Amino acid sequence: MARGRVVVSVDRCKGCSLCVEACPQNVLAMDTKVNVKGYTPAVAINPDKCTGCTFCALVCPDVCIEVYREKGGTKNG
Amino acid sequence: MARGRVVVSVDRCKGCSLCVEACPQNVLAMDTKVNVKGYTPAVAINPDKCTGCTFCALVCPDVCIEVYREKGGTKNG
Amino acid sequence: MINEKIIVAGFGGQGVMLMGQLLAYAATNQDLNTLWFPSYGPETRGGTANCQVIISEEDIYSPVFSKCDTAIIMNGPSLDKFESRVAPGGKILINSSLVSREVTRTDIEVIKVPVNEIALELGNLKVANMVMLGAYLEVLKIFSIDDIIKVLKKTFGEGKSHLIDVNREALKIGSKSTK
Amino acid sequence: MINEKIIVAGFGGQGVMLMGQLLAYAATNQDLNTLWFPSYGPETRGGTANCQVIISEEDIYSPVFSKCDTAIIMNGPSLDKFESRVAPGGKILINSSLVSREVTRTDIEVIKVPVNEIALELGNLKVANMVMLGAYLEVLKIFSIDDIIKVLKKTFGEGKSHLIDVNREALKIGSKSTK
Amino acid sequence: MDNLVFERTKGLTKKEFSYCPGCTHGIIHRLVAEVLEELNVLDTAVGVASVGCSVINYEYFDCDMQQAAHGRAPAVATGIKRVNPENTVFTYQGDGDLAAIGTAEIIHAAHRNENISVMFVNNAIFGMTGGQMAPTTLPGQKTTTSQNGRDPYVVGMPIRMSEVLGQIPGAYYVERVSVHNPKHIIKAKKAIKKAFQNQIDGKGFSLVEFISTCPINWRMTPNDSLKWVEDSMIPYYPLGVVKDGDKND
Amino acid sequence: MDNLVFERTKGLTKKEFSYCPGCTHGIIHRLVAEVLEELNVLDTAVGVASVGCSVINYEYFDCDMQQAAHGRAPAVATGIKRVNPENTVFTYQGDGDLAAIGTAEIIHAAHRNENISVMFVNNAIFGMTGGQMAPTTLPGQKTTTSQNGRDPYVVGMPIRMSEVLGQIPGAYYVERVSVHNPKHIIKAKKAIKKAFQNQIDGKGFSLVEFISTCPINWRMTPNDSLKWVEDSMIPYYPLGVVKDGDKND
Amino acid sequence: MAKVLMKGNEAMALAAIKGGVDAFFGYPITPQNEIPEYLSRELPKLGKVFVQAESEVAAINMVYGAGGAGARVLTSSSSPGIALKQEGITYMAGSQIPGVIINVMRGGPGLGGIQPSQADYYQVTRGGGNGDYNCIVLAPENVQEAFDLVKESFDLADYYRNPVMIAADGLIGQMMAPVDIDKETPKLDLPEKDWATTGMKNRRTKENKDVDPNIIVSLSLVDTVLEEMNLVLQKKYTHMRENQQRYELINIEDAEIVIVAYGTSSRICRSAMEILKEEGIKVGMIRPITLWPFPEKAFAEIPESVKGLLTVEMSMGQMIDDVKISNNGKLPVGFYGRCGGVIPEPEEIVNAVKDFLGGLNG
Amino acid sequence: MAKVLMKGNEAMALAAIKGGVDAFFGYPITPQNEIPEYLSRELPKLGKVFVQAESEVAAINMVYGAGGAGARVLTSSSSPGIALKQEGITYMAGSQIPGVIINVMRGGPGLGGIQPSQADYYQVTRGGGNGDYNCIVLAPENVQEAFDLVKESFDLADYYRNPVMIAADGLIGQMMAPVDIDKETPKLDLPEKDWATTGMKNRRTKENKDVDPNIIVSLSLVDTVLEEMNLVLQKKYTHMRENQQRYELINIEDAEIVIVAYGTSSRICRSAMEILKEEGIKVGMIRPITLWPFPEKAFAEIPESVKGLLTVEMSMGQMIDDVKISNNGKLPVGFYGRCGGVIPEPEEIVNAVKDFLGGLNG
Ligand SMILES: Cc1ncc(C[n+]2csc(CCOP(=O)(O)OP(=O)(O)O)c2C)c(N)n1
Ligand SMILES: Cc1ncc(C[n+]2csc(CCOP(=O)(O)OP(=O)(O)O)c2C)c(N)n1
Ligand code: SF4
Ligand code: SF4
Ligand code: SF4
Ligand code: SF4
Ligand code: SF4
Ligand code: SF4
Ligand SMILES: [Mg+2]
Ligand SMILES: [Mg+2]
Repeated sequence: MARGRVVVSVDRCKGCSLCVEACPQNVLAMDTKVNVKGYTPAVAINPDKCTGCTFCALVCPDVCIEVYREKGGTKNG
Repeated sequence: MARGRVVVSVDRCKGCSLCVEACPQNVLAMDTKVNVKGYTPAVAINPDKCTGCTFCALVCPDVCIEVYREKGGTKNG
Repeated sequence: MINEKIIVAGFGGQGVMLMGQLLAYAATNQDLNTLWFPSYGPETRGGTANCQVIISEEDIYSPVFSKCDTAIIMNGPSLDKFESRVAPGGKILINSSLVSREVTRTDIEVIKVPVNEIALELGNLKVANMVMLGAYLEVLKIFSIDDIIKVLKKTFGEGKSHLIDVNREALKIGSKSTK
Repeated sequence: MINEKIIVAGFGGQGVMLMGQLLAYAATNQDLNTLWFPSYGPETRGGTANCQVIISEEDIYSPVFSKCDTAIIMNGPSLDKFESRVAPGGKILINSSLVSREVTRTDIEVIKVPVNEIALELGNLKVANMVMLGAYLEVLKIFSIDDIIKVLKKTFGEGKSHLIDVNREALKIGSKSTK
Repeated sequence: MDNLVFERTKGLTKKEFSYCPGCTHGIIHRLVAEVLEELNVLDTAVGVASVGCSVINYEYFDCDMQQAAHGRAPAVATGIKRVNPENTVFTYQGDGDLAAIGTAEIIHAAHRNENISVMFVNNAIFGMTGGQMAPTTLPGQKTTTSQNGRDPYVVGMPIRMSEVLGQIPGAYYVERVSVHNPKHIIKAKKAIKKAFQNQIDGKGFSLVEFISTCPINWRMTPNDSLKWVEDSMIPYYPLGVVKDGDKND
Repeated sequence: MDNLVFERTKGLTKKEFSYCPGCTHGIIHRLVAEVLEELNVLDTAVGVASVGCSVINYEYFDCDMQQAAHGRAPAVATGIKRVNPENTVFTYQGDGDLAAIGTAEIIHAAHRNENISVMFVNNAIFGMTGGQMAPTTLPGQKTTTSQNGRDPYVVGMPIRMSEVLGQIPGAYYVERVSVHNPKHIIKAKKAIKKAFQNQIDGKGFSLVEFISTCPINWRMTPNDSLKWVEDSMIPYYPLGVVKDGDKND
Repeated sequence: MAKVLMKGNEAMALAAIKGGVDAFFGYPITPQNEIPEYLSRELPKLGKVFVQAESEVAAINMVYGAGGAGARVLTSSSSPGIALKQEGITYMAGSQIPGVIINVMRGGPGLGGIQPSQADYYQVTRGGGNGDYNCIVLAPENVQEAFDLVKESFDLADYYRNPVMIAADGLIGQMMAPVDIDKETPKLDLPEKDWATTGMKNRRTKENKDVDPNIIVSLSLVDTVLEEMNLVLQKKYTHMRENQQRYELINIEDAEIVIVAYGTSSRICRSAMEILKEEGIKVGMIRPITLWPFPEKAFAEIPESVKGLLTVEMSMGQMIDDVKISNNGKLPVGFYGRCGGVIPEPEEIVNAVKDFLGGLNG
Repeated sequence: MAKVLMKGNEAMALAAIKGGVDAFFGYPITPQNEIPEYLSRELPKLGKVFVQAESEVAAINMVYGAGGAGARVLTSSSSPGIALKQEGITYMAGSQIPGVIINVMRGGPGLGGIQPSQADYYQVTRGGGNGDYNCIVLAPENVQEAFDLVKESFDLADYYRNPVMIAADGLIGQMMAPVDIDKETPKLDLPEKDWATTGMKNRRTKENKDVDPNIIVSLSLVDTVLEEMNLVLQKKYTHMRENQQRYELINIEDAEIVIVAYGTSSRICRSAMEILKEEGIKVGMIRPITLWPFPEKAFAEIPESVKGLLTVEMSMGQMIDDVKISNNGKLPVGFYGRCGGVIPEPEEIVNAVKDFLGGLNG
């Protein structure tokens, strides 16, 4: 069972895939569909594995990831 | 008997007295008469003591001192 | 008499600038008067990009025009922006792979080409613009596919000469797609 | 009616600027119109310096003038430069301690004052300008020595108040020297 | 129920960034905005946007902003801070802006020990104008004005501005950080916080240099860009504190 | 019969200097001119006069000269040297010129490793304009724009340009010298010679900083000025080689 | 109140203080150095800001920052220094930042010399910066007027949110004359500077907690938005043109010739006019006080008697453009000028008038 | 020879090479970056100099140095960058240094935008620098003319020992059009550059061993000497005014209205004229090619049929000053302009002409 959860703001995403690379749990991948801006956004393909470590959010240059965690932690890294 | 000799270009002199202070032999002093520019120029009051060491010429900002020496030496310090 | 004003518009990465340039190069090769003018500036990155091309047998004066003869629309936002700029009786070519809504105007001819799908079939999404250009060649009827290939060879140089074949293929399929 | 144009000129260190300013201050104190204008710039250092003063009961327009009523000449080069600038019938005051040549013009009044010698007698070469100013006061006949002293006190401030006496002395001797 | 542990800072407006995909300008923006929020200075902050890709960041930071002429942000910030010392004033400048045309202004803001915080984003290129060589461009790096790679024989070796500024007595705090992975991003934020805290404490000129990416003009993918930061940029631009007045006391 | 052992160098024209009595600009002029003569480059030399008291030194050096806008002499020299590399190109700049308005130009001439020789005359003041504070003015030093003495709390501590330039990879040789007595004058000349020899040898950017006097604006006698150089200037501006590419090889 | 003998530069510096200046940023240059020198001494005593910048470029950008932050700001320089400020001035105009810029003009071009000149007329009235913008340009004729105009200029700048330039010259800056330093100058009703970047907390009220940031900017990447921004500026400029033309008409009734001259030139022309009057030649003068907006209105007041306009400048002819535009072909326009720092003498003007008149009659 | 499709910026860069440029010094700015980019690649191949300067200020001073050393030198920039070059340009003019400065104009004021504009007319024709000086300003209408004028400009600069400016705009810079790159342009008989600072040995001959140094300078501290230097410049400017006015007259015979427009504006006006012709409205055009010297002579050729002049600019009205001066009150002068980077469409001009005509007739 996942200890964390990420919410990607799909239409803000520019498909840079920095979050995909940064995620230690391989939770994320790039979608195949394009968003309103014409980019293929990040999507959680393995949501169960998410630990809520916030790495993806830390590296996202477009601030389009929100992270939730079961127990509270330091906010924004 | 002097081993050196200085020639001050009186009308170029601005009377700053740097040469007077720099001369180790107290050869030079400031004149009491003014030159064409209104300055009191440097004058050799003890020409006999001059060693031709060129210190006065080295410090003169207006390049108005020529130095002669009995035997040749390094030119311009 | 040839006197064609074209707008090409799409996302930054779709190669719309190149499409316009290829037309201008081809026109130059045939001693036609031509003029290519890009939207330039930071908006091009990420956002939308467009260029305007004029091809004419006469002297070209104003480099800008309020109405074009043909608009080549590679994505949704570009349709919103340029639909109204097509002269009555003009044509609009639409990348139906990415443009979901319909053209609302009824006084212009609409040509839909699913260029992304076609390009994917060709195994290279990057040639989507060539598919569309092929379609436009068919509409414009001034330049042949070989005219464009000739220009492409020059543009690509040695380095990318291996890409010529897939581009030719894309142009061909595109030109057939309008039928 | 008062309407006096003065040129004061000499070496950089002779205090010619101050001479002119003292006159302008004195004029201001008496609600006369006045104007002081210096030669400015690098030439002042080392080289010659001069200033122009206008004192008038009427409005002063042009700050520059081709001919002055009086020239106060503190050194040789200044005589060369300004002799021709004195209006016919005007006056020229000359520091005969430093100016060796004679004034060539015959249409102006020449007043010679050996100001350096007088100042040296007073034990302070720096007041040579005050000796000359004293002489000029006698010529101008608008300001008294006290008028100038009043201004000097303000200019010097606390720091240099001990110098007032020797300056007064210089002004006095100067004013007598023209007789 | 799970808690929101990472959310968009109030220091940023809702506006989407105009940066290219994967450009780390965005990360740096977020960090600065978070610090402004956390230090509770959004209400007193006045930012100075410079000329470069970040030119319109006055639309992103949720505080008062001025847009400065190319290179002159430190002078503009000087003007703001001197007349309203109670404001928290910062500049956000690229390497073209700070290390080329704005060299004199940054050096003299440091020289006068202006009590401001400078965010210096070094991506070794003129991003906005389409990828020309910058004074910070690495040897061999290809740009539109060094198409065969920067040739140190012709144009010298790149300038390390933090080290240069370290020689200015008036510079209180200078640190170089990077944002190429989460660990360094956290470090970078600490440096930013320190640069702002110094200002609040009246300590004077503080500058954080960020090694940043320009995937578009480097002609690399965003992830390759981060790798290039690690492999090529950091070896030439060593990370760490160049100068810290706290440690010289 | 005695020999002439010290005579006016052919590197100088006959024109009298316009400097104030005792101003050491004159000594530095003579040294530069002697070096030009001794290295036999008067015929290929192109000097760049800057804006400051030495602005009209194009009348004093007996070689081709250009007069540059305030602070821009290094850029002007760059232009000259790049198009005619066979010329021996030097600038002569004051501290207001080089360390204030011309900061960017000197730093980037060094950055590009321009093969020129820079004569930098630091007298801790804006001489020509009547003695305003310079970035090099010492703490407590009274000037017309720091009438109670320079207050480091308000305007920072003075900048040491040679040390700053020492941080630029492209700077090949940087040395600070003084001309306050015969011994140092002789040393200074050696430094000048080295700066020009480097250029002739194609080694690149060389700069000699001279601690110089401004008796007029310091409000001191010429001799007291020399003493002040020794007592106050040199302790803050240490003499010696800051950087020498020959020793880093 | 008794007058005080002051140098023009010092009078302008004092006027700035009386005009409520909060901060000065500048860089030394002859012949205006007494302004920063005076203010470096006096402003700190008043708790105000004096910063000697590293260059004119930095100085004008400090003015931009401080002006944008709501302060009353002054900078001063002379000709080549003003050339360096051009980018900053166009930024100020584009971002609507008030501020006062004094130019104590000297001979040009290039480094030129340090003697008085009026050869920066183009530079100050046509803007040397890019784009469509204008500064109000005030040209004092003497030390008193320099004092008055500088004092008033801060209100004008704030009123219009626009830079105001003072076009003085080395003569006005360097000469001493008695000045009434308590003279009242016109005051304007000024709005709050609610646009200034002083931090959002200063604009937060109990009623309105949700405030937007203030942004000082001259940029828009969207051409139509930038055009809108320009039209806002143009509206101000039109208001200035209609309301701020200032000039003095001197003896123009039944004049044969009207001289057009400003600043130091007009003073010298006044002396020439006295000489000409004695010789029975009727000469009047239009003296522009605002160089921008140029006092076109004055030209409507020229009487029938006038046969020609003689423009006199301490330059090779720059204001003459505006004279020609204002005159619009009605009368012959002549020119007399000196340059490079040479100050014409009244006698030269007398001769120039006679020559011009001769040419018209002959 | 077949034409080559080129971007305007690249065509100007190539033209510089064909014009014999020895060195380029510049600093990036949109929309002219293709010029330095092209030259950074091509000049080194030819053994020539390309230096990217640290700023526009540095770039123009490098131009000063290299031009003074006898080289053919180019710099290019866009509006705010040109503002920064003003001091350097007045130095070049004052010291009589040849050089070519391309301004690819964009919207202003301040940072403005990057879209095409003509709002730097004042900046380029009135000089934003100090003092009395002028640059020849050439305004191409299309890519071919941009190529031709840039190529020729190096000769002009050398002939007059004066800076020459090219006033292009973002549209000319960014668009592609076919260019005849082998076109011959006028050549001038050029004197030796015996004034250049190339070292004294280059001027020493067997006959003349005792040569004086060459000095490049705009300074004189003696006002009368500086005036002399100015008069030398003025003589050149008079020569330019007499010999270098360039313009094109289009359909002015029996026109009712004459448009005055240059560069991109004039191209758009040509399209408008075609539309108007079809509607039976007779419109001609004066197209200035030199903005300085402004082609006053063209206005003498306006036929009786003309009722008014309509100035069209991509600015809020700057060239209109020169139109008014040249027209000298003879005809009503109207204006139509867009700004901030907005390019007017032919239809707008058509309407503007009709409105103007209506106003004249009504
Ligand atoms: C005076 C002036 N010169 C040049 C420019 C053009 N310009 C805009 S951004 C830029 C460089 C930006 O590079 P950098 O500061 O490194 O920022 P980046 O885009 O890389 O983040 C330049 C030269 C300008 N706007 N103004
Ligand atoms: C653009 C510009 N700004 C200012 C000046 C005025 N100015 C002339 S010399 C000088 C300073 C000179 O100081 P420095 O370089 O230290 O030389 P010094 O006179 O002390 O030898 C200044 C500011 C100028 N001529 N041009
Ligand atoms: S929070 Fe951590 S584990 Fe979850 S998706 Fe993001 S990086 Fe992966
Ligand atoms: S890092 Fe952000 S912008 Fe990039 S792909 Fe992930 S969610 Fe999208
Ligand atoms: S040469 Fe030496 S000893 Fe002779 S006067 Fe000069 S300093 Fe004195
Ligand atoms: S050092 Fe030179 S200028 Fe000074 S007093 Fe001696 S001789 Fe005269
Ligand atoms: S051009 Fe480079 S620096 Fe600019 S937004 Fe794109 S990636 Fe970032
Ligand atoms: S002002 Fe100072 S630096 Fe200038 S010449 Fe005089 S003493 Fe020398
Ligand atoms: Mg960058
Ligand atoms: Mg100095």
